[in-house]
Amino acid sequence: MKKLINDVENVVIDSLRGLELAHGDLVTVDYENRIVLRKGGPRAGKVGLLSGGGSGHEPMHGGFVGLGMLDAACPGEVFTSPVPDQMMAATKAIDGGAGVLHIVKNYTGDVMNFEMAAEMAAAESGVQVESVVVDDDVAVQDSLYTAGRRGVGLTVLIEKIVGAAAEEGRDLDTLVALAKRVNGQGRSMGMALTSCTVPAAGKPTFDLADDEMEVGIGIHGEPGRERRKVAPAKEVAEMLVEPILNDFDFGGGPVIAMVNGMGGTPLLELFIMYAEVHKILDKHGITIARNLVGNYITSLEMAGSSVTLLRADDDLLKLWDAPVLTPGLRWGA
Amino acid sequence: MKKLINDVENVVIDSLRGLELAHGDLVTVDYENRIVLRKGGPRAGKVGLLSGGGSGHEPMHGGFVGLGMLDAACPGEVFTSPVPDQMMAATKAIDGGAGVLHIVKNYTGDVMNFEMAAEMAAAESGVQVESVVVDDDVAVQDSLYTAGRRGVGLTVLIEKIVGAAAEEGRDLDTLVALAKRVNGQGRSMGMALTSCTVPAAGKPTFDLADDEMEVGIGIHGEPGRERRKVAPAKEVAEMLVEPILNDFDFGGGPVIAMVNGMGGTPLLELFIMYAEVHKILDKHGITIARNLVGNYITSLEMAGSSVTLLRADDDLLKLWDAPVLTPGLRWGA
Amino acid sequence: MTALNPDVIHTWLADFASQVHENAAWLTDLDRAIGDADHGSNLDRGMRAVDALDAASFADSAAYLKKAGMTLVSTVGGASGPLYGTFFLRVGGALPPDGEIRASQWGDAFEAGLAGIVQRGRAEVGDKTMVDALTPAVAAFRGAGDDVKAAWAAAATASAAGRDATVPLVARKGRASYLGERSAGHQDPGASSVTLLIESAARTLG
Amino acid sequence: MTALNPDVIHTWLADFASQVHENAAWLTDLDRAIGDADHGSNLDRGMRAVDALDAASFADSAAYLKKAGMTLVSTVGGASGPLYGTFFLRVGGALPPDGEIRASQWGDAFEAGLAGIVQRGRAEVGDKTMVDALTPAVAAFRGAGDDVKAAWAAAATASAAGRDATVPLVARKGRASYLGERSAGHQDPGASSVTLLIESAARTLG
Ligand SMILES: Nc1ncnc2c1ncn2[C@@H]1O[C@H](COP(=O)(O)OP(=O)(O)O)[C@@H](O)[C@H]1O
Ligand SMILES: Nc1ncnc2c1ncn2[C@@H]1O[C@H](COP(=O)(O)OP(=O)(O)O)[C@@H](O)[C@H]1O
Ligand SMILES: [Mg+2]
Ligand SMILES: [Mg+2]
Ligand SMILES: [Mg+2]
Ligand SMILES: [Mg+2]
Repeated sequence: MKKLINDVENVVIDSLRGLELAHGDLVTVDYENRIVLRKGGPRAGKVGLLSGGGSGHEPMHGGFVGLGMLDAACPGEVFTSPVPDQMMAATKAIDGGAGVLHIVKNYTGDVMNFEMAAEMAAAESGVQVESVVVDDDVAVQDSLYTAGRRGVGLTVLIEKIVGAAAEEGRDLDTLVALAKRVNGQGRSMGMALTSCTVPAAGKPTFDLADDEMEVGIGIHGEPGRERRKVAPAKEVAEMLVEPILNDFDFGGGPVIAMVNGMGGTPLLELFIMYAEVHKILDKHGITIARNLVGNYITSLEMAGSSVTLLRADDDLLKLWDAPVLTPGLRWGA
Repeated sequence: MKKLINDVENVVIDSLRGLELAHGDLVTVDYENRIVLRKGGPRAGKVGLLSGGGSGHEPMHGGFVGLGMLDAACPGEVFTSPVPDQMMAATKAIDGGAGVLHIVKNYTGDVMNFEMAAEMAAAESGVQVESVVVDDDVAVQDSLYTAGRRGVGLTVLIEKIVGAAAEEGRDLDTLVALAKRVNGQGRSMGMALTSCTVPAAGKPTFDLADDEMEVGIGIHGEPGRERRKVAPAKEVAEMLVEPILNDFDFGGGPVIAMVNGMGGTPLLELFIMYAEVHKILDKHGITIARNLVGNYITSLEMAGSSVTLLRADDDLLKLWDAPVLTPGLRWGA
Repeated sequence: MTALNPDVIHTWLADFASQVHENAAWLTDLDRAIGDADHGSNLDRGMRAVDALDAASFADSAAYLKKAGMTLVSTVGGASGPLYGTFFLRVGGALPPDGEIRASQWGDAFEAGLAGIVQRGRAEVGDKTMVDALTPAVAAFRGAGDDVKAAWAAAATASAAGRDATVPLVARKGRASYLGERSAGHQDPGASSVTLLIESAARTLG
Repeated sequence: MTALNPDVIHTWLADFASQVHENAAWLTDLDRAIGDADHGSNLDRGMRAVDALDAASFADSAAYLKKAGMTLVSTVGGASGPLYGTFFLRVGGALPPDGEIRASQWGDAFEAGLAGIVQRGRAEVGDKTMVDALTPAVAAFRGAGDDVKAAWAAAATASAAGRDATVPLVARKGRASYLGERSAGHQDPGASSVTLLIESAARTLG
């Protein structure tokens, strides 16, 4: 295992230290509770937005703390959901009297830990807490009898959009409805060319031959739904976009589209993927109104890419365009 | 070789297509001449800023075209400097009557091709062209008898700072002097944990054992000055920062610091590196006034990192803080 | 009848902690195949924290086990943190006061622990989770009669069998469910660690 | 005396183009060791463009070679583009009018080409560049007397020797110079392709 780290035990803390040193104008890190907080404390009357999850997905979530996005993020160990204590501390820290919304990716661990935190926060502090679970990954068959779909790329878009709405002063119920609406009309799918190595595990999570890729992966280095032979970007884009379009009717767009890198794929390739995604959507009569191309929700150093599409409308586009000022996403401010 | 590409012949063009589709509000691509142009044509009375070099370093340079930075970029084949025809076409396209400044990284190929372009542009079109060569890499011994130091990370900072000065309306001579001044007081050094694969070559440029790294690399997948055993981030940071400090007297700061990823190293690790760089500079009494942490000048999918330090002053900081609106760098706008 | 007191609980937890530590790489390897390669390090982190608790500081076994549960909740994260945490919280809550303890009382307590896991995780037997190893263990313990030692031995055997039975299953809960059919042919990491827990109990609580 | 006309030039360039194409992977491999793994693909791209030029469209050999030079400048990039481009531009500029051509006139033209490379790249013999293969080739050609065929053969032998002599050198110019001592022990890619050029000349211009 080759990584620019000091030791496997302190990867998360060492990285948070760098985040705070680099972006001390935007965020502070509470090392005791292990939370990343928006600089300047809770905003009176503004709903506090909290997300969190395992580390290894940077810039998500700590990089999305700041104006127009999250008020706090709870980073867990690498690929391990954070613990309720972190979420409780963060919930209390960011409550400005208007309640706190937890944005939770749909993983058993994340859901259970956030559930426990919400129970505890309600019991202990009286803060009004609501949760929204993101489950946008079409690679996973949804069913009542399973853990359901994973929360992946759409999380970034939800944090941006709901963050803008919170900044506008919309109330907790409105934000819950908005987050659910966005979750309902967005879908993602991802693939990997290589595995990644969890620092504490010390070796790659899976092995892929030189001519193989995993299709239908999540963001934790899990193997995907299917192993296939590597293919040109054009075909890979189809493997990602078609299942998304089959799963949800985007009805001619406009959409917000994200072509996301898994951490080890360079921008050169992500732009090639974006051009292919654009071409496919064009063919389907779907217009891309806004886009993100880059590493936004990653799996350590995994090479690969995911596509997220969100059906947009004027309200969503307005919220998308609203100023955002975070370490990982920045415009209009 | 595993890459998200269609075929090795069209990597650069396919990627430019994606860049333009994703950032059509900021840039246009002239496919015939293969240049990336700032949207809206030349600004009357503003010095045009042009850079270029081999592709594979994204977001540099095409991602730095836009307000407050470059007016055009000439992307060559992967790791191959562009040809004079591209530079000539770009030079003519961005001249607003105040001349054009070429920002050239010090590689034999880049320098010779830009030289030919400047000769041709002066002869053919009468555009006033000046060039500044960036050579900030302390891994390379400078000498009259060699090709000299490579231009690496400092290029990003020069493009930002000189771009802001051009936007302010400073004239060509002033910009040349500014660019030279910045080049004189900035230094870089880089390392790699893995090699990268040039698409047309199809296999990694060098092989590294699982416990080895290359120290003193450039940005073209060249092997470095030295092969060493892998080491903790703390020690790697020292290997990069100490040679920089030994080479130039930063006299107690403030500095602008960049911790750059080579393309395959995740943000998680870059922040760990940044924390270590910060610690070392602290020990030397050098304050970091501004910073960049991320993938700004890359070597395809290479894992590794480079450090760039630039001695700053009020003028440089003001130019640094000025609005920039490009696909790859964005603030204040 | 056996004794229930913080020292006994300590012996159990310490034995389990050392089992987890020794088997951490193996558990993580199992999780690498159908999960995210962290079950061993997750549980090891948690059990080291539990092991660092001072047995002498607790008023009784119930308080000790509840604290162990809270410690796991606070240090493990992931799916196994809340599940293991809830298990110990519920076992602690369901045990009789310290002193002599009958097999049926242990059975009640473990049944409460299992119920807590099922309530949190909503998994059924056959979903390829830790429930597949814990459910038969509790049933075997219940069916083994009054001899605590024999009951634990039966529970350990049943747990191992339940664990082994996860191999051919297609996962319906947890991360392995994302793999669909590809999850078949692999042993569930959580069922594997639960078997270590029951085996520790058999060694120390009998 | 041999003939100089666009057809002869075409034979030479076509031969060189096919040599470069066949040896592209090898040249890139040499560049992988001490450069950036592109010399073969760079030159191949350029020579394919040159090969696509229509020999019949040029008024004379000089125009053809100049166009070949410009084509290389416009398609190759990197260090070898301007260097090879300048070489052909200068050779074209220094050749006598089409018709019979003497060995000394070929010598003048190649010397002009070499001078162009040195002027652009400022490399000296011993810097571990293409100059190390071209300089001895031109000198051997000059020293070989009036028999054009024999002169080309001498040039090819000298070029190959110059190329081989780059192996132990520590590079002082080009990308390999960044490697310092580590550049020793590797053959220079540019010197290798120049030897292909001279060998092509020996096959086609003699
Ligand atoms: N819903 C559930 N109910 C019971 N056990 C579960 C459930 N989901 C997962 N598990 C157990 O958790 C184990 C994985 O734990 P761990 O790897 O620590 O967490 P994570 O899956 O969050 O990485 C699985 O092997 C499985 O036994
Ligand atoms: N200054 C120079 N003078 C002469 N030849 C040079 C010089 N610099 C480099 N070369 C030649 O160019 C070759 C490399 O060409 P190429 O790989 O195509 O370009 P680049 O180095 O830009 O990738 C070297 O092997 C060397 O022979
Ligand atoms: Mg996990
Ligand atoms: Mg090159
Ligand atoms: Mg796991
Ligand atoms: Mg080269």
